[in-house]
Amino acid sequence: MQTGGPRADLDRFGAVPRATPRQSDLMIVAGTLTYKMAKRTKLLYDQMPDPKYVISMGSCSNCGGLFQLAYSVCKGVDKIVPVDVYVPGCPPRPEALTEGLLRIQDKMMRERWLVRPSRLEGDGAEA
Amino acid sequence: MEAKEIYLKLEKQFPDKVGNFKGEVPEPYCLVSPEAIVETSRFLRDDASLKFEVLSDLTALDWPKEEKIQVVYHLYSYSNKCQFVLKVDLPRDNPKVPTLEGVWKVANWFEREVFDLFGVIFEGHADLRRIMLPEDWVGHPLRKDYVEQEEYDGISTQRAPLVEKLLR
Amino acid sequence: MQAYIDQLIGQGYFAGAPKEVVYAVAMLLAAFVVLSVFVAPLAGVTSWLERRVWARMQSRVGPNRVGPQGILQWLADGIKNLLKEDLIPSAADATLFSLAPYVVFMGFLCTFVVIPFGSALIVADLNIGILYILAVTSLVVVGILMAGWASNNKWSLLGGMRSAAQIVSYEIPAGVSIVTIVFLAGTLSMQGIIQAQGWAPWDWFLFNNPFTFAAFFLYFTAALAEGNRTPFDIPEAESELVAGYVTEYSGMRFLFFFFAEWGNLYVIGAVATTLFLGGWQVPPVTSDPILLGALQFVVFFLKAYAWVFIAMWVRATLPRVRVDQLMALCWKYMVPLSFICLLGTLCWMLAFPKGNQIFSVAMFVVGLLIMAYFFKRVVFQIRHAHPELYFRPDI
Amino acid sequence: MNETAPVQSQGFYTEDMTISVGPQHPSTHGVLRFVVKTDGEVISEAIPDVGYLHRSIEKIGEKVTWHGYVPYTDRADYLAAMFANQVFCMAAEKLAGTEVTRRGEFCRIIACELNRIASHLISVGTFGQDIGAMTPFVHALRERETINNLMEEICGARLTYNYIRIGGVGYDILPETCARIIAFLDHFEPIVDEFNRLLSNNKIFIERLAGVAVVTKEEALSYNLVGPNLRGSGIKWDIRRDIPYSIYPELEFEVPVGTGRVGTLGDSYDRYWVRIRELQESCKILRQCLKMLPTGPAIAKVPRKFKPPVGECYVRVEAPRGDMGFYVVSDGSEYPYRVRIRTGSFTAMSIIDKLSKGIMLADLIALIGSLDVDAPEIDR
Repeated sequence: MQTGGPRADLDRFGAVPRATPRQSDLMIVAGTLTYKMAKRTKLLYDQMPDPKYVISMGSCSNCGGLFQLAYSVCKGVDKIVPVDVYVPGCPPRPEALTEGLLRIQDKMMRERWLVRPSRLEGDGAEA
Repeated sequence: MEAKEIYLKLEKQFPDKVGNFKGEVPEPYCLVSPEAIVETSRFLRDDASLKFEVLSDLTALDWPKEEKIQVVYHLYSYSNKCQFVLKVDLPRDNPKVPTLEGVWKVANWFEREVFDLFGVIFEGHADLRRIMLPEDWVGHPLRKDYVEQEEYDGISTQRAPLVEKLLR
Repeated sequence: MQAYIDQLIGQGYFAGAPKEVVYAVAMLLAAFVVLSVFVAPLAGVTSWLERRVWARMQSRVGPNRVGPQGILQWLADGIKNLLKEDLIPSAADATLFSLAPYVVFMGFLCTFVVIPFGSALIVADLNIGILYILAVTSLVVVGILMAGWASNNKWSLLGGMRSAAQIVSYEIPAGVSIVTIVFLAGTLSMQGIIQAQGWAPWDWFLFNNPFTFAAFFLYFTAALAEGNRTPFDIPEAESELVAGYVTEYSGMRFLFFFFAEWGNLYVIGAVATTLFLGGWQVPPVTSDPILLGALQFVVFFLKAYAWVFIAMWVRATLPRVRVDQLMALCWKYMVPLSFICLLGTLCWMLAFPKGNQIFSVAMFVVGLLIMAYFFKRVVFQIRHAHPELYFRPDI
Repeated sequence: MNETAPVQSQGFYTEDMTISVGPQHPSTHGVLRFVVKTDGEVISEAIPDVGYLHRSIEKIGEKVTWHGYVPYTDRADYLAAMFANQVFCMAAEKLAGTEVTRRGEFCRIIACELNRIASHLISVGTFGQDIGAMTPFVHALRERETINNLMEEICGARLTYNYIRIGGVGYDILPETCARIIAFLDHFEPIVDEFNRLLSNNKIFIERLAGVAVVTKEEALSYNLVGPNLRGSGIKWDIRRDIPYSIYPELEFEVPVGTGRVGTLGDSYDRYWVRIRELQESCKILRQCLKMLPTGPAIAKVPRKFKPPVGECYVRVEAPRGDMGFYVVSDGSEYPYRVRIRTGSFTAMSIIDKLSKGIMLADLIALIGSLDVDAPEIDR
C-alpha cells in the first residue's frame, strides 16, 4: 500500500493497480496465503491473460514465514502458482517491492516473445 | 458492585444451578450448569442493579486431563463498570450448550467460531457452520489432541526444510 | 475544404472522374489524416497527462520512466496491450463481445468529422453539425450495453445497465443547453456558430446573457456524465463494480474502451469551446492565411484542452455520486434548469434583438472577478498550509 | 434507510441475483467476501464470509514461549500492531505481577498513540477511496510515510514492531526522535484541517454518507460494537478513560462522540467523524507524553525463562478498532496454555449482515469502510 504512496511511487514505472485479473499482467501476492484462499488465488492466476508474472511479496507468501506451526497457512505460494520474483522481508520495504518490479522488467527483457510456449506447459503449478 | 454480591444475587435467583464461586482470582467467575445458562445471562442482563449490557467475549478452554471443555462467557456492564465471568463445563466427546443468541446477538458469531475451532454444538443457533476454516476441513484445530493432516486439497502442508535439501 | 477541391478539379487533376466520388475520397483522406495524426496521439497524451496531473495533485511523481518525463508512457501501454493474449471468456457471447469495443470506438471517432479546428481546417462542415454530434455520441451507449451484456459477468451487466441509464438520461440536459445556443446562433453548423461569435470574450455566447452562462456549466456537467467521468464514473466504479462493463475485457479491446474515454474528454472540451467560448475566433493580427490558420488552431486547442484539464482536476478531487442521487440530480434539477435557461435566452433575445453589448461586458467582468476570487483563495491556502513542510518530507 | 417495495409486488416477478463480492475485490479491506443477493441495485441480503486470512495465531500461542509470542501478536492486526503487543505484555505482567518501569510505560504510550494515528489515517483514507475520492487516500499515505519513519527510528520496524516486551519496551526513545515527533505533530495539525476541507466538508461525500447504515444505541450494545463504531452511535465509552490502564489517568484528553453532525446519530458519517477527532486527540496525548517523559531504565528485570503462576486473566486496551482483549490462561509452564484474542472488527462484521438489508450496493461498500473492518483482525 505504501509503495503506491507518494514516496516510493509505483506509478513512476507506469504500474497502475487494476481491479480485474483480466487487465493485469503482474500479480503481487502480498501477505499470508491460507488454504481457503489458495483455490481463489489459483483461479485468479488462470484468469490473467498470457504474458503474466507473479511477485511473491513477504516471507509469509514466500515460504509461510513465521507461521510454520500454523495449520491453516499454505507454506509458500509457489505450491499454487509459478512465482517469478520472491521479495524477502516481513513486510518488505516499499523500495524492496519496487526492486522486485525492476527484476521482473529485467526478466521480461531477456525473454524472447516469439518463443513463449515453453512457459505454458513447462512449469505449470508443481504440487 | 463487588463480584461477591453479584454471586450472592445469582445464588438467590438460581439456587442449585450456580456452582463454586472463586472471588480472589483477578477475574472472579462462577460455574453455571448448561441448561440454566440462558436464564442466568438474561437475568444478569435485565436485572436493574446488575445491568450486564454486553457479552464482551465468548470462548472455550480444552482440558483433556479433566475430560471436559469449558465454555467461558465474559460479561461486562458499562453502567457500573464491572466484569463477571460465567463458565460452563461440558463433556469432551459431544459438548452441547444452548445458544445465547436470544440474549446478545453478537453471540451468533462468537459461537460459530467456538463451534469451528472446538466442535462445541450450540443448540438453537441460527446457522451453525464453520466460520474460519473452509467447509470441508476435518477436525477442530484448537483442541489439544488435534493432529494436522498431511495435505489439504492437493497442497502438501509440509515444506521440506531447507537444510535437508542442502545436506542431501 | 469544398472550395479547395473545386479548384483542383478546375485544373483538371482528376481526369474527369465524377465530382461526388472525388469528394468522397477527399473526405476519407482528410478524416484519415485527422484521426491518425491528431486524434490517436492526442488520446494517448491525454492519458499520460491525466496520470501526471493526478500525481502532482497527490504530491507524488507520475510516470516518468518511458521517454523524456514519461511522455511515451501511452505508447508503451499501447504496445503492451497489443502483445497481450486475445482472450474471450468461454461463456461470453463471442461476436457481441468482440464487436462492442469497435462500436464505442466508432461512436467516439465519428465526432471528429465536424470539429472545427480552424476557419478552413474542418473535415466536413455539415450544416447539421451539432445535431450530428449528439446523434453519434449516443452510439457509445449501444457499445457499452453490448459490452455489459456480452461478457456474461454479473459485474459488467450491472455496469452496463447503470451506464446506459446514466448516458441516456444526461443527453437531455446536454441537448437542451445546446439548443439554447442554436437559437442564439441561428444555425446548426459548427462553423456558423463560431462565426456568430466575435473574438473578444464579451462577444462569446458564454457572456451573452446570464442564462447561457448557466447553460454552459449545465452542459459541461452533463457532458462529464456522458463521458463517464467522475463524479459520475459509476459504470466503471473501481470500488463498487470491480471494473464495470470492462471487467472481462483484456488487451487491445480494453484499451479501445479507455481510448474512447480519454478522446471523449477532448470532444467535450472542443464542443464546449465551439458553442460557448467562440471557437477559433482570433483577433485579425496577421494577413496571410497560413499564419492565421495556425493561430486559430492553437487558440482552439488551448481552449479545449483547458476544459480537459479541468475535467481531470474534478476527477482527482470529487468523490463518486450514488446511482439514485445521480438520477435525482439529472431529472429533478438539471432538466428543469436547462429548460429555464432555454426560455430565459429566448426572452433575452426578444428583449435585445442585437444582443446587449454593455451587459456582455458586465458579465465578462463578473466572470473575471470570480476567477480572481478563486485564485486568491488558492494562494491563501497555499500560504496557510505551510508549504515548506511539503518539500521536506523526511522531517 | 430508504424502504423499497418488495420485488414481487411490482406485478412481474424478477429474480434476485447473487453476486460474490469476492475475496479479491478492490474495496473489501483485505480478503473478505460477501455473498450479496441483489436485484441489481438494492441488496436484499449480504452474508459475510470470512476466514481467508485465518493464520491460527491462537493455536501457535500454545506452542511458543511467552517471550517468543510477542511477534505473533503483531501479526494479529498489522495495521495497529503496537496495541496487540501492549495487551499481551500487560496480560503476562498481570499474571506474573511484574512491575513496568515508568519510562517504559511512557515509551509504550508514545508508540501506541503514533500507531493509532497511522491506523486511523489508513482507515480514513481508504474510506475516502471507497466513496471515490482518490486524492485524500494518497495524502493520508504521505503522512503515514512520515510516521513509519518515526517508528523505524523508535523500534526499527515499519509495520510489525515487536517493540513492547514483557516488563517494558525493547529500545529506549532517543531525544532526537522526540524532537522529530514534535516537529511531525506541528506539521500534522494543519494537514488534518486540510484533509477535512478536502473530504469531510465535501458536499457529495456528505450526501453519500448522511443517514446511511444507521446503528442505534441498543443495536450497538447488543452487537457489542466497540471503539469508534460504538462512540459513533453516541455511547461515550473509551477504555483509556473508563478502565484506566498504564499512565492514561495522568493525561487529560477528550473522548469524541458521534453527535449526528450531518445525518442522523450513528450513521456512517458519525463513525468517520469520530475517527478524525481521535486523530487530533492522539496528537494532544503525544504532546503531553513527550513533555512528561521521565528518565530511568526502559525495561524491568524479567527472567529469561518466564514462568507465570497458574491462573488466567482478561486484559483489554483501546485499540484503533475498538477494545482489543487478550484472555490468557497459564498452567505454570513456559508455554501459555491458551491465548484468546478478542478484536473489534470481528464483532463489527456480525452487524453488517443485519444492516445491509435494503441498502444499495454502493452503500454496502460505504458501510464496510465506515465500520473500518480489516481482514487480519477478523480472522486472526
